[in-house]
Amino acid sequence: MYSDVVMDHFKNPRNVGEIPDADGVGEVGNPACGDIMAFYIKVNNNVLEDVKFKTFGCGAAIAVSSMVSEMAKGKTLDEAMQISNKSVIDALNGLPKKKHHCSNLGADALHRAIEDYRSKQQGKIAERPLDGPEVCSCPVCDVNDPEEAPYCSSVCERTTGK
Amino acid sequence: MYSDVVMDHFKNPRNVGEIPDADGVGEVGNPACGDIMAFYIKVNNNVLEDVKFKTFGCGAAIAVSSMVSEMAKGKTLDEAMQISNKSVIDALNGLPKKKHHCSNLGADALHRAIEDYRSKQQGKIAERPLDGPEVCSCPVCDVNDPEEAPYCSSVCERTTGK
Amino acid sequence: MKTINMDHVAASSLLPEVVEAMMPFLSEKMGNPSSMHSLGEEVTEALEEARGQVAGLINASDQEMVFTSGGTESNNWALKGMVLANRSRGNHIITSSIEHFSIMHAIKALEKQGVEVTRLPVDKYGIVDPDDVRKAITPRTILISVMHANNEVGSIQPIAEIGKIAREHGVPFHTDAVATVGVIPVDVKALNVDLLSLAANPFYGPLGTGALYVRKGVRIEPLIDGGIQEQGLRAGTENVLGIVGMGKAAEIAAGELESRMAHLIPLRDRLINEIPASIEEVEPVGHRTQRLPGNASVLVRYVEGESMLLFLDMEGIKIASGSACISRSLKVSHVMLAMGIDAGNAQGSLLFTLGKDNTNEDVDEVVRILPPIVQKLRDMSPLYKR
Amino acid sequence: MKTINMDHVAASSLLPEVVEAMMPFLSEKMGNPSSMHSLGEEVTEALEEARGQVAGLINASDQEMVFTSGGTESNNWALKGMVLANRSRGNHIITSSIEHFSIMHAIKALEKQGVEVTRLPVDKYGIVDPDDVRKAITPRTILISVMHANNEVGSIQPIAEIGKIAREHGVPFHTDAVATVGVIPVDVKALNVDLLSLAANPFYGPLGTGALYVRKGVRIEPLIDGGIQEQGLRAGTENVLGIVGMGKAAEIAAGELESRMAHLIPLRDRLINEIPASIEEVEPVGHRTQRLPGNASVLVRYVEGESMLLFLDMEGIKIASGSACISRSLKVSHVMLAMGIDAGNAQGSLLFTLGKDNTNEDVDEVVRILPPIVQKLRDMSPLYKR
Ligand SMILES: Cc1ncc(COP(=O)(O)O)c(C=O)c1O
Ligand SMILES: Cc1ncc(COP(=O)(O)O)c(C=O)c1O
Ligand code: FES
Ligand code: FES
Repeated sequence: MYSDVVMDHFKNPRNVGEIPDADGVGEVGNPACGDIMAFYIKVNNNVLEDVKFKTFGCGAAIAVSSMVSEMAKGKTLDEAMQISNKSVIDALNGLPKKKHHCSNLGADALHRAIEDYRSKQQGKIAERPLDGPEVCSCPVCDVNDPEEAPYCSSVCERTTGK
Repeated sequence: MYSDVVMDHFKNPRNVGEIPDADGVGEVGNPACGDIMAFYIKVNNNVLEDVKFKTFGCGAAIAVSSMVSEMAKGKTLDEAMQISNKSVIDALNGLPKKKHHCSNLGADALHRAIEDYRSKQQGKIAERPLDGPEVCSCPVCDVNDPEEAPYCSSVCERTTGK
Repeated sequence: MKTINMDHVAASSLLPEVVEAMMPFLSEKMGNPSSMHSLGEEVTEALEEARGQVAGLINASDQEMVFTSGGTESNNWALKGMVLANRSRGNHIITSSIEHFSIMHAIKALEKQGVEVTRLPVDKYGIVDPDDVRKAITPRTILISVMHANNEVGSIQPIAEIGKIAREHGVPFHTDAVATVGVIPVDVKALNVDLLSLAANPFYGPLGTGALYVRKGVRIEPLIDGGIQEQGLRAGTENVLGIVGMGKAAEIAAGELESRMAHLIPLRDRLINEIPASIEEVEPVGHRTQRLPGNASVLVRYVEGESMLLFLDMEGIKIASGSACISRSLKVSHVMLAMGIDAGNAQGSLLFTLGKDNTNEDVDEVVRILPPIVQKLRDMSPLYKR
Repeated sequence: MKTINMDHVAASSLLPEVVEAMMPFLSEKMGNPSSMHSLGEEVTEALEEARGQVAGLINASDQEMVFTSGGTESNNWALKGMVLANRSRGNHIITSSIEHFSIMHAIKALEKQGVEVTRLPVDKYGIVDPDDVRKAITPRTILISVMHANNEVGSIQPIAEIGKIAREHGVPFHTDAVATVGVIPVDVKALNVDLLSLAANPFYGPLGTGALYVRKGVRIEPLIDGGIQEQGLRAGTENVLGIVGMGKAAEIAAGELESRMAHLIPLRDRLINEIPASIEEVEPVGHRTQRLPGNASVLVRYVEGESMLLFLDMEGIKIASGSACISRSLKVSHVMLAMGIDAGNAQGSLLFTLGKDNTNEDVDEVVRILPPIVQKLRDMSPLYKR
């Protein structure tokens, strides 16, 4: 199911942990949906000097977190903000379609950590990172009510014609 | 599907043929339903001295005709009128349920031949033996319209609750 | 005694390569495709390979193939699933008068629920006129279903033309191609179909396995709801063994189609010519050229089909018949009636369906053995020489 | 590396005797049960033998058993067929909140068509209160469907009592017994059921084969219309291979039921006791004694199920989970939610389903291998030791 790159990052995730005196922290997800990712960053001269994460989630979620942390480390903040869903999936040599939302989560958590750092720099009280949605909306077909869209990927296409 | 007795009578049917100067003739069935049986009898002193038949029909129809002819031969007319559906089936060591109507046809054709003989004796103009029904009614569930009762035996029980 | 099977429409032996492909799934490869771990993945891969093989046979893409338990389920699903998905758009279905029972009775079930049905006539060769399809379409028509070929009389329908008309009118079009897929070239794109039913056995795959082709973009509701197997379109743990066998059989059929046809057509034509030549009052049924390569169907007057079958069976020859006694419904084949054949004559139906294994010698045998059987039964028949 | 399969709910290996019984139907015995001649008869006899074997396993008579393509089809048919046959009498169905997807989604499809549904709650052990069934019955109730046992949490329902209530009220009663037939004693008469779904794999028969028990006298419409197979109740050429295998497996299960249970229960209880003893914050799910003999279900806090499964898989241990990621619907198991389990905690579900082949050594391995995997993942988890 998973590519070798995914399995490698899952088995030996890079940069696991917390940074107690982090410059920025970002968290996304919600246990009811099965994924929570927390990113911790250290910034020096606008560059991500250190990136660490903690993740509760599936194999893809762990591999994505690890990959995002590797991709981010050493990048400038602006560069790191460019890390996208697609670039993470490509770096992992692909993910099953229904796991694509995991790659979103990883980039999102990193971006939130960067935003947290920037807000702090500007002296603002950091916005509390949002929790994930209370309802687990479908990342593929964007249906919010899981009762109405119980399957992943192509079923929605099929039965809604979308 | 068929018992050994049925197969024996099917392979080597007894008393096949017509009796040109028959004392009585009985015919039932209709080609559209797949079965026609014609019985010819010679009567001597109230006893069936000779019985012959011709049959257009399935294996069961042929075996039934043959068995009925054997059972009838040598019997008095009254005795021959007692030959029933059940006695034919028993003599054949059983028939598949959906073939039970064939055994009816055999006894009916014989009985008609006897009735034909009796009418003639009484100087009546023999009633033309009736043709079989124009619609092939189901012999098991008695539904007349084959569109409404397309299957044999247990389906009717199941879907009509009968 | 040698057995000559000329009843391939009932069942064909599996190809040795198909059996070989299935064997591992009888023993070590016993995963469930829906499970997460590696046992399941092995099987998932096998199913996906089979999907590709079946899709390849009819020029579909993999995601358009949904596995089912056979042609009958595929047909029921196509009809009932389309009606459920399109009720708001209309409730009129167009079909032909010579469909397989699995279409005919599924439509009757839908009629009981208020669906309106137009049943198109056929000509004396058993062929639908595409113009009749065009005329039958109304704004409330939600599905046209016409079979690709009828196994009982052999005739092949002008599906591509009907499909073109359906598409012009924006009406979804289904064809029951159980008799043709793996037997003659079938290309879902060339045929302009939206849905197509197939089964594995006609191309030497296992009994009780089939698929429905659902063109991308077509809206259909499941017949069997439940888990997420088959993209949620057909729930239930898959018949892995059957599907793997069907895949292999499809792959082989794709390669051998032309040579199989070249083998069958001359044998078929010999039966169609030589049986009437050796027995008086026998007529062929269906179209002479627009017909299935292995299908020879004749009517023998004054004799009933089952009795001929039983005698042939004793000589090792296995065939079928459309007679009432054989049909088990005590009714003559609706297909022959629709072609204008008299119910009495239809009782004498003999249906030869040839396969890979049949030879010229088999045909010789049939042509040698059949005439005395017919004579014996005619001598017993009250209809003969009256 | 030795493979330890503790995911028998997904798939179990065929018994060698089952494979042996199936083999002839891969080669020489390739008739179609519906054909008239002797090739067909051979197969018909095999199907009828299988029917008797399956009927024997649940104390039914042969004519009450209808073969299907599996548990999912049986469940869909029971529900949809009863609704179609009884619409004039009412349109209310009673079910539980912990049914398998094949019941749950079939009922949702029926709801879209206007059927009204009462979903009964369960207690914290996942068990329905028969009194709730009684209270839910209305004059318009046409079917009660409550599963016999749930494979995900293991709990066995008081089916005989529910059946008694249904019968008192004259309401037809269906049970999904896919998880129990061939696993624990199932007697359709003792259970007071009118309809019962079963599948072959739980008792080591082939995947994609099952049956619906339809008590004599019960009116049901077909789901799959067509020919006259299965008394006209379920059309389509039969999956002969699968059915023959299911028959043999049923025969063997009937004889081995007691010994299999005696083998499984101690292994199950070891898992349920020893996993929580070796890992902190792990709790068992479902009832302790009123449960399937081979089913151990636990929740591991702070860790998600799929990640544990992947690590176990690398060590050769195959199990399942009710976590959202595993379910492929991105939703936590509705069964656990119905039992009042928090959605977050349910993510840590581990489901061990044991079979004939499992041993005490297998349990030792699991108890040895699991704790460090959990620890590794907890160390990575933002929820652990906050
Ligand atoms: C034209 C046609 N459609 C449908 C079917 C039914 O397919 P199955 O027997 O696989 O259910 C058949 C079977 O012979 C067929 O010939
Ligand atoms: C309780 C229950 N019902 C129904 C099913 C569906 O059966 P099948 O997979 O044979 O379609 C399953 C499958 O595991 C099950 O556990
Ligand atoms: S694609 Fe996930 S529910 Fe629609
Ligand atoms: S039993 Fe023959 S149609 Fe009813």
